[in-house]
Amino acid sequence: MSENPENPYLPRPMRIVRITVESSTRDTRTFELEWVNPEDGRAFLYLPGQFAELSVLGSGEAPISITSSPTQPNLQFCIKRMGVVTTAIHYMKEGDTLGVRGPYGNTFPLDLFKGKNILFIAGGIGLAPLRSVINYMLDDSHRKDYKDITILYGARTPGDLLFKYDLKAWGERPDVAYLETVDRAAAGYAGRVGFVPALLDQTAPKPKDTVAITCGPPIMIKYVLKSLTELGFPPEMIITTLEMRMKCGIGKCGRCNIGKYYVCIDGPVFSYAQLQKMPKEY
Amino acid sequence: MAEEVENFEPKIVAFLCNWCSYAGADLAGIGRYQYPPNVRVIRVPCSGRVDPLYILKALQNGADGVLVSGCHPGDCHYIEGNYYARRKFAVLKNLLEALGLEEGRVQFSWVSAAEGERFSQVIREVTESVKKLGPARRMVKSFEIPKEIEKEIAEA
Amino acid sequence: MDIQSEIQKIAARLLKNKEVAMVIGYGAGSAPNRTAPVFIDKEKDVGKLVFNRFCVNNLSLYLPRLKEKGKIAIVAKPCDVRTIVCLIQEKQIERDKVHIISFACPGLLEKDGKTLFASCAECAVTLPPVYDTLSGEAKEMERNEPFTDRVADFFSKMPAERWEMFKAEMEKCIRCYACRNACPMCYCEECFVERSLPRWIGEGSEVTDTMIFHIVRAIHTAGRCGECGACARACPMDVNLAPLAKQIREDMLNLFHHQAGVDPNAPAALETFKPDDYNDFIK
Amino acid sequence: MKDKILLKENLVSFGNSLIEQYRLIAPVKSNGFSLYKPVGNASEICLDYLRPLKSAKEIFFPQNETLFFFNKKTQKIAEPAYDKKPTILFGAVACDLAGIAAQDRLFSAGAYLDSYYLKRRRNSILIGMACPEPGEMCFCGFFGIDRFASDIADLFFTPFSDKYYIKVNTEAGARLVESLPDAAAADAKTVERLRCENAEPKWDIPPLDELARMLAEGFEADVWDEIAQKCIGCAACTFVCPTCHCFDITDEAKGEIGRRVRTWDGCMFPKFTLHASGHNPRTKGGQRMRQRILHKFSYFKDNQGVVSCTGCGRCAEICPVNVDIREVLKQLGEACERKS
Repeated sequence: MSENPENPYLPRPMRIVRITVESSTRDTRTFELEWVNPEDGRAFLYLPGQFAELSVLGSGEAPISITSSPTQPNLQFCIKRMGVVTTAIHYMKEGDTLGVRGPYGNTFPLDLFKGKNILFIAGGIGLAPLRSVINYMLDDSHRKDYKDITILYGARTPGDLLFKYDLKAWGERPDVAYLETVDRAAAGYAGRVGFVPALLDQTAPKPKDTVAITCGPPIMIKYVLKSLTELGFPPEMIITTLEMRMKCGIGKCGRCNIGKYYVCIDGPVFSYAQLQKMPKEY
Repeated sequence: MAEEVENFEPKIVAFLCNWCSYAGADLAGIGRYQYPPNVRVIRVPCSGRVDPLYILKALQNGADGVLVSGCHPGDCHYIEGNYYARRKFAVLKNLLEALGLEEGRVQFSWVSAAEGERFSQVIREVTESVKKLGPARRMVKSFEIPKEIEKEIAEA
Repeated sequence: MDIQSEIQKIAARLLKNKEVAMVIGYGAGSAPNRTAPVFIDKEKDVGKLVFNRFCVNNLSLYLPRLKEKGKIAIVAKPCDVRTIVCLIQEKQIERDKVHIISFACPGLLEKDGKTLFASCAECAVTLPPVYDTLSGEAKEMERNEPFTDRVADFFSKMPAERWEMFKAEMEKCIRCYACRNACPMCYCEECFVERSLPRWIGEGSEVTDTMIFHIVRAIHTAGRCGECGACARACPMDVNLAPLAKQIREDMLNLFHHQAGVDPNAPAALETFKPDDYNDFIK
Repeated sequence: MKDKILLKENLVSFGNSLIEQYRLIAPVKSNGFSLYKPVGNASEICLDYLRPLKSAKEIFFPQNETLFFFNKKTQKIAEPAYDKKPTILFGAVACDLAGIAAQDRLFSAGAYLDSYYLKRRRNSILIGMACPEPGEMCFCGFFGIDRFASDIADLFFTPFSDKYYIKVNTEAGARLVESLPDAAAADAKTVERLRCENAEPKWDIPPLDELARMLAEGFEADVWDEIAQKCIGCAACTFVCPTCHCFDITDEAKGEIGRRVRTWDGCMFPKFTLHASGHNPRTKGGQRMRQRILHKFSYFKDNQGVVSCTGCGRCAEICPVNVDIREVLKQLGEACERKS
């Protein structure tokens, strides 16, 4: 070991190149960032499922999952305005600089996914981390590695459906089955109304050769896990990504501890089989 | 030390109630009553809105003096906000002075919307007295940033 | 009968007659000269209740969080009773949901078993202002043990010196918040020190941040502080908080003729006002 | 490496010879209790103590630490300059040394090394001191900690008669005591006898391996709510603990200039795990108590190979409501027995 190990706590500067307002309430936006120093970008190699610590000098750091796919050129983070740091980020404009360190955490088990049918079940902002792996799989270089791809997505209202440009593209693709639902309809909305687990029950996907990947609010996850189990999905074939309050991102600060696991290094991606063995502290 | 005090221009944070003292400051301007430029005015709805924390934060962030000014007793826009404030301020002021903070770092006044001249007089008095105390040190948060680092990160 | 057996007897009766759902009292500590809070809901366990001069906690801090259990009996020193009265005034608990078991208090001793706690030496109320049952005799107690009077020492100094002493005390603080959490009157769901929007003070032990914590906490307890001294006894670093409490107490008495927790019908000093209140300090 | 002897009367001059080249940290008595503090003159060192009120962890992992300074306008950051002068921790008791060993593992574990901790730690020398008598809350013997020796100390002092017996463990340590006289075989024997005579008492706590099983089984046990009932939710126990390492990172700014600081935090604070969304995975006192105990006795052991409790007894000593970790373990054992 060298006398002075590299400092893992220093953020690297990134410039905001585009801000996309995602929700009709304007509280969720996607920030597309490019590296100020290209060499930082070359060192930042990530796969779907990972997250990064975003920092605004003077406000602090927050862990945010990466919503872009590594097959895309820039990093994207979809951020809902919640606390100190996310609020500060929402005040930023295109051209402003923020700090990024990472990538942290494990990735989706892409090897497990290969050659299988893939079922995505997402609710609200839970689509953000899944979007990374969806677009990764749908990229021309990877699509052939997977069989049928089904995406079930729901949000509270039509205005809360995120990434509308992607939803449209997925809906138009012949090799993707995309179904969406909202809890409450709004004027001019002609689509499905109902909760995500209900949509899952209606769709009744076959568990054979299929991996289910889900992310969303805790209450949705609870019922989705129940439905998937009833449909016959084994716990090893249900994958989810956890959200925890994290600080350091590198397994030292003890905040995201669930049992012996640190969500920031052992997660955030876990199978339902793993979750069943963990204390219910998430 | 004496020389430092002589050239010293204190920074004074003034919390002025919207209905009386802030209007009084306005009137001072309209009436062209001169007063020293040392105050930084923060407009608050009522002197009763001024939490002791605001005063302490101002001192911690380097204010040399703090002034809170509201409506005269009986004249509060919210009927009794300044009465409650008065008890709170008495406790804060006495506590700070009991702990050894210089008397006069934190001051209070009642100035009505009609008292433009009085406002300028209060500001003159407060500025003079804080000037005499010299720069605030006791409650100021130290940042301990080494000079060379400060210089290094200041350069674009 | 001594106070301890009388407390046990009262507790047994209350639990047996189902007058209360639980008795909060002092139990044996894990080492000599210590006690620990105990929560007793069965008559057979009343033998766990102890009373001695090391009952340092103010148990009334548990009352608001246990109120859903029903009526609760509590072993309370006269000073603890003052905070119970304040909690009732502030509608955190109901008078008819608490049974106060009190006594004439001999004062608490430090862990050495010899020195009186300074707050006990200064205490003028050795009998409870309110109670349901009284163990032992109802007579004013004399406290003759030696104690260290750090308050008088503090106030004998000049302002600059006082500030240095105050700063030295604040530098000892490790911001564990034991003082706040041991205080029955610090029942806020969210304390100002933990707010993040806005963040009022830094999280660390920088001295001005620590000062603001203690000054504002003192002000928040003004007119509500029962002067039980539980905060000072809870402090692992032995930070001398007494001058703050003393100053607040004097102001309450001298400026507003108010003593916390003595009269259940009087509003807290900062919740009320008089048009002719002390005004001399205002220009 | 030969063991050495130092006469007690020469301790001050020995200490002062170190101060020239090193930052010397040792127990110092102030306000009626002792703390590990930087020492300007070795005469300040106070060895007439049980163990300092706070553990030695803050020497390498301070309660507040500036990670870097920043300028919001230029968006530039810079690490604080680092004091190159090496540190000697003198007079550390065995439980504190065990705490440092646990922290060493954590901060150098996994793919990420904690540069702040390691910079200080690697530039330090540890001098241990035998603990003459365990305090009323101490139970280091339960963990097999030897009060008269430590592997991670460079030197280890054991007082006897008018001398210190100095066990030399490392080359770095040997260089410090080169000029001192060698210890005689008889001295070694005396020290060994002292050590045997002061063997640890038996502990009324389930043995460690059994405890691990109980903890695994007892995760959902109601006993946690019982144990935590009196806990008032301060974090004094975690702050004085030699191994608790949870921290928070926050920014502080004054105008354009600011700093990012890391400060100790504690799992006993109810807001420790509160999400920005308002969700909190550990809302109950019992859950938080379980986290602290299981982290020490189960999770840390699973991840780093050692239990992260050294039996120093500080948490029990300072707890305002006498939550005694020994009793917690005992209660847990009883609860598990009741269940089975």
